[in-house]
Parts: sequence; structure tokens; C-alpha cells
Amino acid sequence: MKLELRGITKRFGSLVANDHIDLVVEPGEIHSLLGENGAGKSTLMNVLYGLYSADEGDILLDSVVQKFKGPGDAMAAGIGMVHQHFMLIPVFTVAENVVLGNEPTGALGILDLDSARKRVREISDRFGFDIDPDAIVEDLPVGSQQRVEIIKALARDAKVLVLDEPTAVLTPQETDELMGIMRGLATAGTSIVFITHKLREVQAVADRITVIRLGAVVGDAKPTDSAEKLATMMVGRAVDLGVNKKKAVLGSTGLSVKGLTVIGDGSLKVVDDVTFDVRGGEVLAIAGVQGNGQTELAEALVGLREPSAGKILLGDLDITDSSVREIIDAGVGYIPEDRKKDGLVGDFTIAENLMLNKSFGPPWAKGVQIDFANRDRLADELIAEFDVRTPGRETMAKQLSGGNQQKVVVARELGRDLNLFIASQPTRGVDVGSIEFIHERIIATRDAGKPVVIISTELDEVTGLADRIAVMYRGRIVGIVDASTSRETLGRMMAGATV
Amino acid sequence: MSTASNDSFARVDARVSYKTPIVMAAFALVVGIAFGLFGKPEAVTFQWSNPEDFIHIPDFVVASNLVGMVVGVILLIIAALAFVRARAARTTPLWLNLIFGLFAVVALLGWLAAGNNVPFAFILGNAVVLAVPIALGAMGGIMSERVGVVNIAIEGQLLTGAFLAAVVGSLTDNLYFGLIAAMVGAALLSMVLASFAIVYLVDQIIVGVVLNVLILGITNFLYSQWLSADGQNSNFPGTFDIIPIPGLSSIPILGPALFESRITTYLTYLIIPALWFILFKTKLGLRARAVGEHPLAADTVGINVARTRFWWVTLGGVVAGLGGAALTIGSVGAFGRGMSGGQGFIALAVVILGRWHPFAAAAAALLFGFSIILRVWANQVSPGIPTDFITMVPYVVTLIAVVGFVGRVRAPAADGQPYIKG
Amino acid sequence: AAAPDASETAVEQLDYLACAVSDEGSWNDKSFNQSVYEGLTKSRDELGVQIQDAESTSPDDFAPNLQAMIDASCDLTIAVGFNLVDAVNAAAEANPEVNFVTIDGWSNGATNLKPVGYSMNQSSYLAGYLAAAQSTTKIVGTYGGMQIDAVVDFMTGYYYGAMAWGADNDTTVKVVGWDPAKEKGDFIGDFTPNSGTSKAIAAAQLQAGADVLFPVGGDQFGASSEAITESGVDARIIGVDKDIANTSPEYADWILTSAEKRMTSAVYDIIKAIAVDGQAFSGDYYIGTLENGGTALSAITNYTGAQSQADIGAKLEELKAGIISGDINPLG
Amino acid sequence: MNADSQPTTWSTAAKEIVSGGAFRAFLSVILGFIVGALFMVFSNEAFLNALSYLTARPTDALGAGWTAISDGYLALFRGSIYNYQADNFVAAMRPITETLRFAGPLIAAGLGVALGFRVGLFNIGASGQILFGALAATWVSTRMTLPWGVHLVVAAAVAIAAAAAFGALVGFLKARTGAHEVIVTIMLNYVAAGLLTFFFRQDYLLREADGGGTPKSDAPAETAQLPTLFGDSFTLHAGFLLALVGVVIYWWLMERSTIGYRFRMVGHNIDAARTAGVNVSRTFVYAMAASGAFVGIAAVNQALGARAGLTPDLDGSIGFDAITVALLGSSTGPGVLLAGLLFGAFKAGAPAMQVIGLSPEVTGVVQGFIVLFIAAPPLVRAIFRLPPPQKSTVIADWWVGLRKKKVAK
Ligand SMILES: Nc1ncnc2c1ncn2[C@@H]1O[C@H](COP(=O)(O)OP(=O)(O)OP(=O)(O)O)[C@@H](O)[C@H]1O
Ligand SMILES: Nc1ncnc2c1ncn2[C@@H]1O[C@H](COP(=O)(O)OP(=O)(O)OP(=O)(O)O)[C@@H](O)[C@H]1O
Ligand SMILES: [Mg+2]
Ligand SMILES: [Mg+2]
Repeated sequence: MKLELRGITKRFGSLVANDHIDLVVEPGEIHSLLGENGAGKSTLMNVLYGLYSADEGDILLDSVVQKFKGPGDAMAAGIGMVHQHFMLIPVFTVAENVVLGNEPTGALGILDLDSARKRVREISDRFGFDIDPDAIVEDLPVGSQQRVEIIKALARDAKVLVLDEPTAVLTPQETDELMGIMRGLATAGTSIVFITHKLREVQAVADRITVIRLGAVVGDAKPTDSAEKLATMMVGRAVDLGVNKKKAVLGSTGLSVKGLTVIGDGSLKVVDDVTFDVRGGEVLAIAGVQGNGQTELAEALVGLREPSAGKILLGDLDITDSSVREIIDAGVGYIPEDRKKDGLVGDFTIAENLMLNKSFGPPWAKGVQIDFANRDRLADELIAEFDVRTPGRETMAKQLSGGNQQKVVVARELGRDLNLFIASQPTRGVDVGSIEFIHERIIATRDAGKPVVIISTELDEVTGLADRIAVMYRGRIVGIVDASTSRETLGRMMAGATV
Repeated sequence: MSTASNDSFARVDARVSYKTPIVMAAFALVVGIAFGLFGKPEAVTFQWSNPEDFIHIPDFVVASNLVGMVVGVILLIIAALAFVRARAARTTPLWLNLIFGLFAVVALLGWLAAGNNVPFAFILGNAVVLAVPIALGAMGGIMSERVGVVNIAIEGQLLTGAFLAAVVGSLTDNLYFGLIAAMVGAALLSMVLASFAIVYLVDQIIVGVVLNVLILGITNFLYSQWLSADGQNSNFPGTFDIIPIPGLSSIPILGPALFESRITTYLTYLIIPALWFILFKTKLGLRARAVGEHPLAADTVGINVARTRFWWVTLGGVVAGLGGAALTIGSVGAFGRGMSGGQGFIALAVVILGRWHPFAAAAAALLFGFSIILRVWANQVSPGIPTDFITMVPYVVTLIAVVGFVGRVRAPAADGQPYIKG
Repeated sequence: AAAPDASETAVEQLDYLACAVSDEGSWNDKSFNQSVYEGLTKSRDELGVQIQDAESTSPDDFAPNLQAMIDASCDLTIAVGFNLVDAVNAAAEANPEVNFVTIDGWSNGATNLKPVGYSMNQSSYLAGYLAAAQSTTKIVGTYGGMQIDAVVDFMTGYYYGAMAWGADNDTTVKVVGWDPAKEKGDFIGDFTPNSGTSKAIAAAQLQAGADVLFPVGGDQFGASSEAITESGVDARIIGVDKDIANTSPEYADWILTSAEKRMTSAVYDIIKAIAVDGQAFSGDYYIGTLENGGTALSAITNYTGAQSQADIGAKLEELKAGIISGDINPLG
Repeated sequence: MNADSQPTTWSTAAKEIVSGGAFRAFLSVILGFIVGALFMVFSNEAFLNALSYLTARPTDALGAGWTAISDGYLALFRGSIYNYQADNFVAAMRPITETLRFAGPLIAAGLGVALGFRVGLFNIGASGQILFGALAATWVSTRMTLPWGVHLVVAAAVAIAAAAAFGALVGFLKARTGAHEVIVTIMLNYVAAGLLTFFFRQDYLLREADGGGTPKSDAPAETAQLPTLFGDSFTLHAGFLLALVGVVIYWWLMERSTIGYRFRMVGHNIDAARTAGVNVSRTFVYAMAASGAFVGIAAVNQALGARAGLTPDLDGSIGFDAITVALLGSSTGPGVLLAGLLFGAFKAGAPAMQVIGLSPEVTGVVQGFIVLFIAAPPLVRAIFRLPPPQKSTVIADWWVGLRKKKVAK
């Protein structure tokens, strides 16, 4: 089906999120949308999907103007969408989520869950997913949840499929498989709009590329264009895509983890006898497929989870049983993987968010009172130093784009003296410009002689930042290898192979 | 794609929790020692059924302290079972908890009634009748909160239903018209709640609180201006007939208590499982729950969030209105000023206590009804506890239930959140 | 309907403003507030005095409501209920030129405050005696709204009346719901009219064998009558405060009699004495008794006891005389 | 982005004023009064009588209607602000002092409930906390003999501490067992009422000297009474000042202090708070204690502002009104202050309205409608066809500026 957007304009108050955007997607084409955080990609797709109503412009399917009153109409017209943020009901099973809105029913509207399950299995089999239809979605790792989202879209046999950052939480292998599926669908005639911040993927799969900046189309590009060129178009300036770092100057052991075991919410050892050391001036990256215990490992390191066995030493200090606050006071900086949930308070201002874990004493607080003079000064300094693009420190965090939100978290954590820095998925969903910046700051921390632990499912990031790489699989570390290890080897290790 | 499902991790022996067996053992000891060893030797008569019942089970006369001791031992055995399961890292099944609870109640009754009768059917029957308005109010609350609209106005809905049922029932001389008026009136009230909350995005708690105030004011006003002077015509509806259900009502013990009731009670029996069925087994329920958990996600699959919320809240009003009718034409007949007397708030607590689940909420409502009749009956058979403390029994029982056994509950994720479309 | 003429008023209008402030609860409580209010409206309709009133919804309202009456230049303000006693004493002291009446209260010394009280135990004693006579099980019940003196006074008189019948007839009579010795009994816990709890208490008393109920808590007639119907027992209700068989005729079929607290006429008489008869206001304590007719048993209806109604009527007269003469103490 | 689609500056400014909160709140109150007026008219006997012969003499109905409204609101004004009919200064000024006196406990309890809301807790337990605080205060004020000044301070402190403890119990149960605060607070309201009644009934506890079987306490000792502010002609007492101090403390606590900052953090995002080292369980306990402490000021007002003995219903409807006051005041200090004053005015005005024949129910209904309209900006906007809120002007302007710069490049 041919999709045409003509002059789509969408305003939020006086802010123009989409400014007369034209876009044509031919049948069977994979069309990539590129743009910085907040450029307006998701807004445009939400208009197409009927979730937002456009202020101006038309949507045409096979040259027929469509009037969508809501997503229901768009779905009926053959549009399917995988949303950037999960649109799954956490307490429902996979099958329930997949059929929601399009439920197979028997008499009296009774749910036919058997045929729902069958449908999930069919699609899983067809595309090689391995998903239990009866699993509760919130119990699934994020990667699997993303697959459920994809199954949901596929289950409706969409003629136009929108994929908004579907690969943000997928491993390289999973991404490759997804791109294979996209190819297959396109060959079968489905038109696909594919949004991602990862230029490698765009180059690999897209037929055509449209770049959006500040709500307007800045131009078309070809997949054969260089990554640098694409990045420049997106950001409006030259971007350095690699990570530049000097050879590590190793200090003494900063973090020492011995036999750490963490029991998850069920009775599973989500972290299973993990041992490693990180020295000052070194970046240890923990690689692995999402859901293999990295999150829980990080949370145990910062005191959010109670280890059932093992020891965590920060220099000479035993922090195994310390509280989160004690660990923060001991100089551990932490970037959580889900910034909206764990890293920020959306309804707080930037200044308030910058002092989230610093409210217990100077310089941000004076006795029992916030030291507003200092706070404002420090906040302004951090905003400037970490290049947070905002009208000012009093802006609500939720009004920032994802990249800038992430910079606020990074600024908070790196804006003080650290003895250890732990970052979980530091650049997830962040645009290339911001990635460059965040990576620079991480390396600067390492070069200042701090031990750094990076947890990332992003192989490029892992190999770019790390001095050593630990690969986790099923709660265990299958090996700790040098940063120069090949992608293929790492990929095999992530599937459980030991070195 | 490769998989990383949960089962791939090494499994450990689950953390063994001895909370349940310990609580149980403590209870068992209290029963055995206080009710048994230090219990009173007077005889207690367990009246399982009334003499006129179809199948009459003869009274069971036994010494009060013997009941305490025997039950204490039984409870200890159950606690031991729970302990064995806990050691095997397994939780105590619900039915075992229930049996434990039932035996504990029997021991309590036996202890209180030393030298007296325990009219079993009477207690159970009254507990049910007292629970009906609360249960229906709670079902209305569940229907509203399951789609994400917090309903503080249950109190107002009960009052509306009670008022209209009595007045319309009296004026038309037909209780069924009263019943319908109650449901329609409370539904209209729900529509107000729904429109303000969904369309005008008013804080749902504010609307609820205000509606309660308004309804109390309006019913009081009408009562003063009209009903009090003309009670004979406008406020003397009588109550529905008690209809024994053939067969069921001859079941020993339970029959007379549960199946010799009014239509309001029977409707409650129907509504609770029906609501459960609709919520958890049908397309409508799936969609409703989706709206209450994640309205944006529901919207993205073509579910009309506002419409779903509106109708569920409205139908919730119908059910709560029925609960209001149960207060008057299902129980005492005439309407009185402010006669809901806080039962709407109890229903709100019951919604939460019942974890937004119809069966659990019904059980919580029954617990509450039981506590009321327990305090009435215990006050009679066992003088000595000051009136003011006896009055607290239902509330303390609820507190113990929530603190000791229910604990953390999880509301529908979008409960109370307005949904604003882009 | 036709437009009314301006000259429709029947009685001559007097320049006398009589006012009343209610206890918590409304004027339409089918109980003591209502009795007073009816006294007020009766005075307006029959004597031509002007009236003014305010209902209280919480203790916070007492003083401001009394003040509002003073501000409205009331000549006489009636404070209804024991709960207002502190507020009305304060108001009387602060406004010596205004006259007050406290119903069920007392004066701390102000002469412009007239206390009006009732010996409800006297009529309740008769009610208890009659109840025992009526009862076939010789078990009679009573329960209250809340355990407060104004309620307990009824229940105690009732208890001793019932006991007296037992002593007179060598029969054991049991009163459920109140034991004056232990000061323990059945109480709803509030004055919510016709609550489920009220009905449950009534049902429990019937279950315990009672076949006469004496609910002392305002409007509980729906709750008790339904409990009776449901139990299938041929039981009676004794009303309180007003002659329920007349004022709430819908419950006439269950009513045996009522222990009346005749505040309507007390209020009327006080107003009439000053406003019409020109007497000076007196701060003397008025206490309604069987003797002065301030309290009385209403006409007996639906009586089916073993003794003939004439006999029991005569016996009640005898007891009344005994109480008036002081030979009988209705409080034990 | 078209520059010419931008509204001109002056009209933007006008729009911002018209769409602003203060103007809308003003309209809401007006609307509430209008709907309230309708209710008054249709509950007015003279009007209803006149209505029955509307066609014969319509002026009667109009006249009666107008009289009902103007009488009603003039009475409210006379009863709550200034009695222009009074023949002396004291009587003329009394209404405003009564408004303040009634506002005191409402503001204090409103602050308590508001604090709960800011932490994400729904404290329906203000009534129980008032009762428990008053129980403690009454013990000190009637059972202890202390010197002037000390007595009052101790009684007030004990009341606040007791209410705080009763609140903290809720927080503790929630933190420990996960018990939902809505259930716990509702149940504790009844428990507190039972407990207070029991204490007021036993002469070895708090029953008044020579009291009968009716639960009632002695009047607080004179040394423990809150002093009146303007002499004995006015009942307004220092409790209102305490409430004002409460507002300042509340503002400081929530806007300036670190603990208040953490309260808000927990209220907005528990996970982020936990990650930031905040002990969420402990915060619940502290927050409920603080909430109870503010409610405790209301208990002080009720227990020590009294000149006579207390009865178990001394909390009146303050516990529930506090919820509305808190919500109406958007849980901010100044907002709660204003909302409390509004409610205080209604309470103070009710007797005067009753005098002209408006039943308390009518006042309650008028009040309800005002709250409803204040809480429903979109409805008020729809009725008056106001422009949508211009909330994000700051960010919008910044965006526009940025865009212009970038596009120009
Ligand atoms: N619901 C909304 N209300 C107000 N403004 C919004 C809303 N959604 C988006 N915007 C605005 O529209 C702009 C475009 O947002 P959009 O989500 O389309 O960005 P995006 O290109 O998808 O960014 P990202 O790469 O981070 O996903 C945002 O910068 C924001 O200012
Ligand atoms: N309610 C809102 N008001 C204003 N802007 C909003 C609002 N909701 C979202 N936005 C804007 O929409 C843009 C995209 O939002 P979105 O939630 O998609 O963030 P994101 O950058 O994609 O974050 P993530 O990478 O975590 O998904 C952001 O620029 C954000 O500022
Ligand atoms: Mg996006
Ligand atoms: Mg993003």
C-alpha cells in the first residue's frame, strides 16, 4: 500500500512539532525517518496512526484521503504501529496483549483465549520468536516485551507498518533478525516506516531515508550515504561518531565484586556467583542480551537489591549490605537504565532533578534547608557543562527530550566527586549528538582515574568504551575479555558460549 | 530470535517464609490457652438450624472450654501443615487459610457464648444481609476503578439509591419501580462523576467528595421538606418479600441463611460472579481492564477510552444504586436522613481490601457484615466488654485483616489518572 | 391556582419573636428536635408569634447559632438538647436581656435561662410494665442510639417497669438490651436512622425471645418493624418522644404505646404564658412528669396480653398514682 | 513555522490573563454562586408559591426569586464578613472573626491532608487524628495542673504529638505491611471515636466531674485555653494564629526544606526516590507523622479553643472538609489558606442564612458547586469560552526563538 503524507502540521500549544511535513512511502519500501530527539518523528507517526489529529495536512493511502478519528480507524485502514514506548498492559498475558482490541470471541463476547494463544504461536513460529503466550508481560525481559509489541503489530497483517525505535532494546542478533523480518514483509508488499537512532541499521535496511529536524523535513538521503553525512543532516553540525580514547592508565583496584549472588523476585538466581574487579582509570563493560541479570547486578552494586551471597568492596570499604544512601555517600555514581522510571522525577524542575541524591547535605543543602543560592548556581553550571538544551533550570524534566533528560542524569551523577561510576544503558534512545557527548564524559571520568562500569546491550558502545568486557549470560559471567575481541566472538558469548 | 526467558536462570530454593505458620501457631495458642485452658466450663449450644427448617440438625451442646481446646489443637495441626509446606518453600493454599479462619471463628463464638446459644444460621444470615449494601457498593467501586476512575462517591450513590428506592417504591406502591429508580438515579449520579472526571478532567477525588456532600444535602433537604411530613405516602415502602429458593433453602446450615432472602440479596449473588466473569473472561472486561491499566495502550489498539470509562462508571452506579435500594426496600423499608452512615466509605475500603477483585471484595464485605452482627450478638451473650469497645469490633477486625493478612495491594495502574488525548 | 390575597392571615400577628436552635440533627428527626419545632410552629399558627430557627450539624454550630438568634433580636431562644447546655448558659450570661430555655439542660445560675427537663423514666416505667404484660415470652427488649443519659433514662425506667410486672405476677421477666446495674446494653453506636445495625440488634433481641421492643434512638421504627416482620414473631414496638401511632401512622400496626416527651406543649405553654398571657419570664426549672403531664404514656393499641386491657389500664393508672405520690421509684 | 500566525503581543497577554488561574477561580466562584442561587430560589417557598400562579402574576415569582437570592447572599455576607445591620461595632465585626475562627482548624487539617497528597498518600484520617490529638490535649488540659502559659504550651504540644503519632501509625503500617492508607485511616477514624468516647465516659479517665453517663469531658482549665485575640467580645482565639504559623511552616517544609523535597520526590516518583537514596518506607512514616502533626493543630483548635466540656463529636465535619480544602488549595500552603478561609466563611455564614430560612443543606449545596467549578477549569473555560491555558509559554517562546535561529542558518 502506498502511503502519502501531505503538509502534515501538528502543534502542541504554540509549539510546532510537525511543520508541513511531506512524506511518501511506496509499497514494499522500507523508509527510514532520522532525526534528533524531539525532532518530531514520533509525533508524525502518531498523527498517521490516528492517535493525534493533525492541525493541517492529509493522509493518503493508495491516493485516497483518509479521515482517522482514532487509532481504530487507522488500524482498520491497514496501518500498524510499534510504538516507541511499550503499549503493553503489564499485567496481561502475552496472548491477551496481542489480541487486545481485536479479540477472538465465542458466544456472549466470551474471550477465546485458545485461539489467541494459537495466533501468538503461529506468528512466533513464522518469525522465529520464542514467546510463551501465557507469560505475564511485566515478568518478561524488555527484549521479549519488544518482541511482543512486534507480534502485536504483525498479528493484524498491517499493510503499512510503523516501527518507532523498535531496536532500542534489542541485541545485535535480535536486531539483525528483525531487519530480516522487515525485509521479508517489504518483499511481500508491506510499506514500512522505520525509526531508529542507529545509523548502522538505517544503512543496512532502509530503501530511502528522510531526515527531520525541529519538526520540518531537512532532506532525503540514501542508505549508501556515509554515517557522518546522515548525522550531520540530523544534528545540523558535524558529529564524531567514534569514541576517541587514550590508553588506560590503571590505578589501584576500585571495585571488587566476589561471588555476588542475587535472588530475583521469583526464586531464580538472577545474578549467580559473579566475580570481577575494576581498577581506577578503567572501563569495564558488561555486555549481554537484555534480561541476563545485568540490571539486577547494577542494582545490587548500588544497594537497590539485597545480595544473598558474596561481597562488594569499594576500595577497602565493604558496601555489600550498605543502604543506597550510604553507597551514594561513598561516592558511587549511577545512571539507571530506565531514566524516566528511576532516574528522573518528571514533574520536578531540572534544578530539582540535579540534586535528587544530594539533598542530604552541602553544597546543595544547608542543614535541613535547600541552599537555593548554591543550588541554582550549581545547576546552571551543570546545565552549561553538560550541554543540557533547555530554556533554563526551572524547566520541568518531562518537557525535555530524551537526550537532554539523559544529560541531566549524567550531569547529576558526574557532577560530583566519584569513587566509582556505574552506567546502565547510558545512551539508550538518545540521538547521535547526545551520544557523542555522553561518551566523551564517560571517557573523561575514566581518564580522571575513576573505575567505570558500563552496562550496555549495544555492542558498538561496549567495544567503543570498554577496556575490558565481561559478558553475562543467565546471571553468570561467561568470560571477561579484551575490548578488541571481535563482534562475532562477543555475540557467541552472549549466547552462552564460554571462551 | 534468541530467547532469554526467565527459566534460563539457575533456580534456588525459594526463600522460605514462615510468616503464615508463625501467625497461625500464635493464633492457635491463643485459642487453645485463652479459650481452652482458661476458658469457661459453661455449656454452649451451637444451633445449626432453626427447628422449623426442612432438615433440622440437632443442637450441639458442648462445654465452652472444650471447644477452645479441641479447636486449638485443630488449629495447631493446620499450623503444622503450613509449617511443613513452608519448609518445602511452598505457600499455604487459600483453602487452608479459609479452614483455619472458619475454625478460629467457631472457637471465638464458642468462647463468647459460654452458657448461651450460638445461633449459627441467624449470625450467618444477618452477616449476609448487612454485607449486601457494602458488597454492592464495592462492586460499583470496582467497576469504576477497574477502568481507572476513582470512585469516592459510593456513599452518595448508596444514599441516592436508598432514597429513590424508598420514595418511588412508596409512591408507586411497587417496589420494583423503586428498585429501578434507585439504579437509574445512582447511574445518573455516576454519569455526573464520569463527565466531570473524563470530559472536564476534574480531580476524581474532588468530584467524589463534592457529590457526597451534594447528595447528602439534597436528600436531607427533600426529607425535611417532604418525606417527614408525609411519611405514610412517600416513605413507607415496605420491603421485598423473602423468597426461599426451593431446594437450596433446605441445605442444612447454609440454606436458611443464604437462600431465604430478598431479591436484593439474590441479585447480589448474581452480580458478583457475573462481574467477575465479565471482567476476566470476556472481551468487554479485557478492554475495561486495559483502559484502567494503560489507557494510552488501549487507545492505540482502537479502544475508545473515554467511552469505556463512561459506561463502566455509569453501570457501576447502577450496581451501587442497587446497594442503596438494599438499605431501604431490601432491609428496613423507610429512608432516614444520612442512613448510609459511612457504608460507602467502608465499601471503598472493601474495594481495596478485596484487591479490586469481585470475589475477594465480596469476602471482605462479608467479613465486615459478620463483624457487625458479631458485635451485636457478642454484646448480648457476653456482657463485660465496654460498649465503646464493642462498637469498634468491625473496624478493628478490618484493620487486623489488612495489616496481618492482606498487606500490599496493587491498584489498577491508571486508577485516578485522567486520560488526555494528544 | 389563584394568587393569594395579602389579607389571608388568620390569627393576629404578635410582636414576639420565639426562636429555637436544634441539637445535632434536624428538626425532622421524629424525635425531640421535632417536638420542639412543632411547639414553635404551633405557637406561630395559633398564637401569631414570629418564629426563627437554626439547625446544628456539629457542636461547632451551637454557639454561633445561638448568637445568630440573639442577633436576630429573638425575645426567647430555646436551646434543644443536653449538648447545648454549655453554649446556652454562656449565651444567657452574656445576654441578660434575652430569655432562653434549655431543654434537657440546666442553668448555672442565670435567671434568664429556664431549664426544661423530663422524667422520662416515669412514663418508661409504665411502658416497661405494659410491655411485660403484653409479652408472651416474658422477655422484652430495648436498645438505644448511644449510651448517654438522655437515652439511658428511658431504658432504665422501662427495665424497672418490666421487673415490677414480674414481681406483681410472680413471673420471671427478662429485659434484654439494658442492665441498669451493670450499665451495659445494646446500642447502635450512633443515631443514624433505620440503620442495618439497628435492625440487626432488633433481630437479635427477637431471636433471644423478646416480643416487645423499645428502641430509644429517634427514627428506628422501619428497622424494628422490619425485623419483627422478618422474624415472624408477633411482637410490638413502643415508641419514644412522640405518640408514634399518630405521628407516624404507617407504623401504627406495630405500636403498643409510646413514652411521650411532650415538649411541643411545653414550648407552646411557655411562649403562650409570656407572649399572650403577659406573664413575666421565669427561670424556674420546669420538669415534665407524669403528674404535670409533661410525660405520659400514649393510648394503648394492639394490646393482646393475657390480662385484659381494662385491667392493665387500671393497673397502669395505679402505678402512675404511685409514681406521682413517690411511693414507686421508677429508677429501682 | 509562520511568523504571521503568531498572535500579536497584546492579545497574547490578554489571553494569558483570561486563561490564567486567578481569573478562572474568580469565575468559578461566581458560577458556583449562580448555581447556588438557583438552588436557593427553587427551595424557596415564596417563590414556589408564586410559581404556581406564574401566569397570573409573573412579577411575584420574579420578585420572590430575586428576594431569595439577594437575601441569601446578603445573609452570607452578614454572617461571614461584616454585619452592616448590627447596632454596635462588636456585632458588626463579629462575623469576620467567626470566619477566621472556623477557618483555623480547617486550614490546619487541610494542610495535613495536603501534605499527604504531596507524598502520594490519601489521608482520610484527619477526623481520627483530630480526635486522638484532642484526647491527649484534654488529658493535659483537664487532668494536669500547670502554671499559666506552660499549661497551654504543653497541652498543645502533646495534642500535636499525639495526632502525629496517630498519623505515623498509618505510615508505619503501610511501610511495614503494605496496608493501604485509605483502609487504615478510615478504620482508625472509627477506632479513635470509640476510644475517645470510652475515655470521656469513665470518670477515672476523662469524664467531667459529676458527669452522668453521657460521654463528655471537663472544660479545659483556664490556664490551658487558647487565649482570645480581641478580648472576650469575640470568640476568635489564638488557634487561628497557630493555623497561620502552620501555613508558614508547611510552605517552608514543602518548598524550602530538604525533607519536604524528599516528600515530594516520593510523591512524584517512588522509584526515582529510592534510586536517589531516599528511604521510602521511612519517608511514609515521617510524612504521615507530619500530616498528623498539622491535623494536630486542628485538634488544638477544637480541644483548647473550647470554653466548655468536649463531646466525642468534637471533630464535626472537619476531617472530611479538610480533604476538599486540600484539593481546592492544590495542596499548596497559600492555596489551603484561601480554601480554608472560604470554607470558614461558609461555616460562619450558615447561621445567618438559616435565620432567613435557608436550611444548612442549601449552604452545603452552594459550597459543593463552588468547589466543583473551581476544580473543573475545562468546564469553566467551556462555559465562558475562554482560550485554552497558555501554560507552556516559556518553553514555547524558547522553542520558537530557537527554531527561528536554526532555520535562519
Ligand atoms: N503530547 C505532547 N504534548 C506537548 N508537546 C509534545 C507532545 N508530544 C510531543 N511534543 C512536542 O513535539 C516535539 C516532537 O516530539 P516527538 O516525540 O515527535 O519527537 P521524536 O522525534 O520522536 O523524538 P525521539 O527521537 O526522542 O523519539 C517534542 O519536542 C515536544 O516538544
Ligand atoms: N506532556 C508533554 N509536554 C511537553 N513535551 C512533551 C510531553 N510529552 C512528551 N514531550 C516531548 O516529546 C518528546 C519526545 O518524548 P518522548 O517521551 O518520546 O521522549 P524520548 O526522547 O523519546 O525519550 P525515550 O528515549 O526515553 O523514549 C520529548 O522532546 C519531550 O520533550
Ligand atoms: Mg520518538
Ligand atoms: Mg527516544
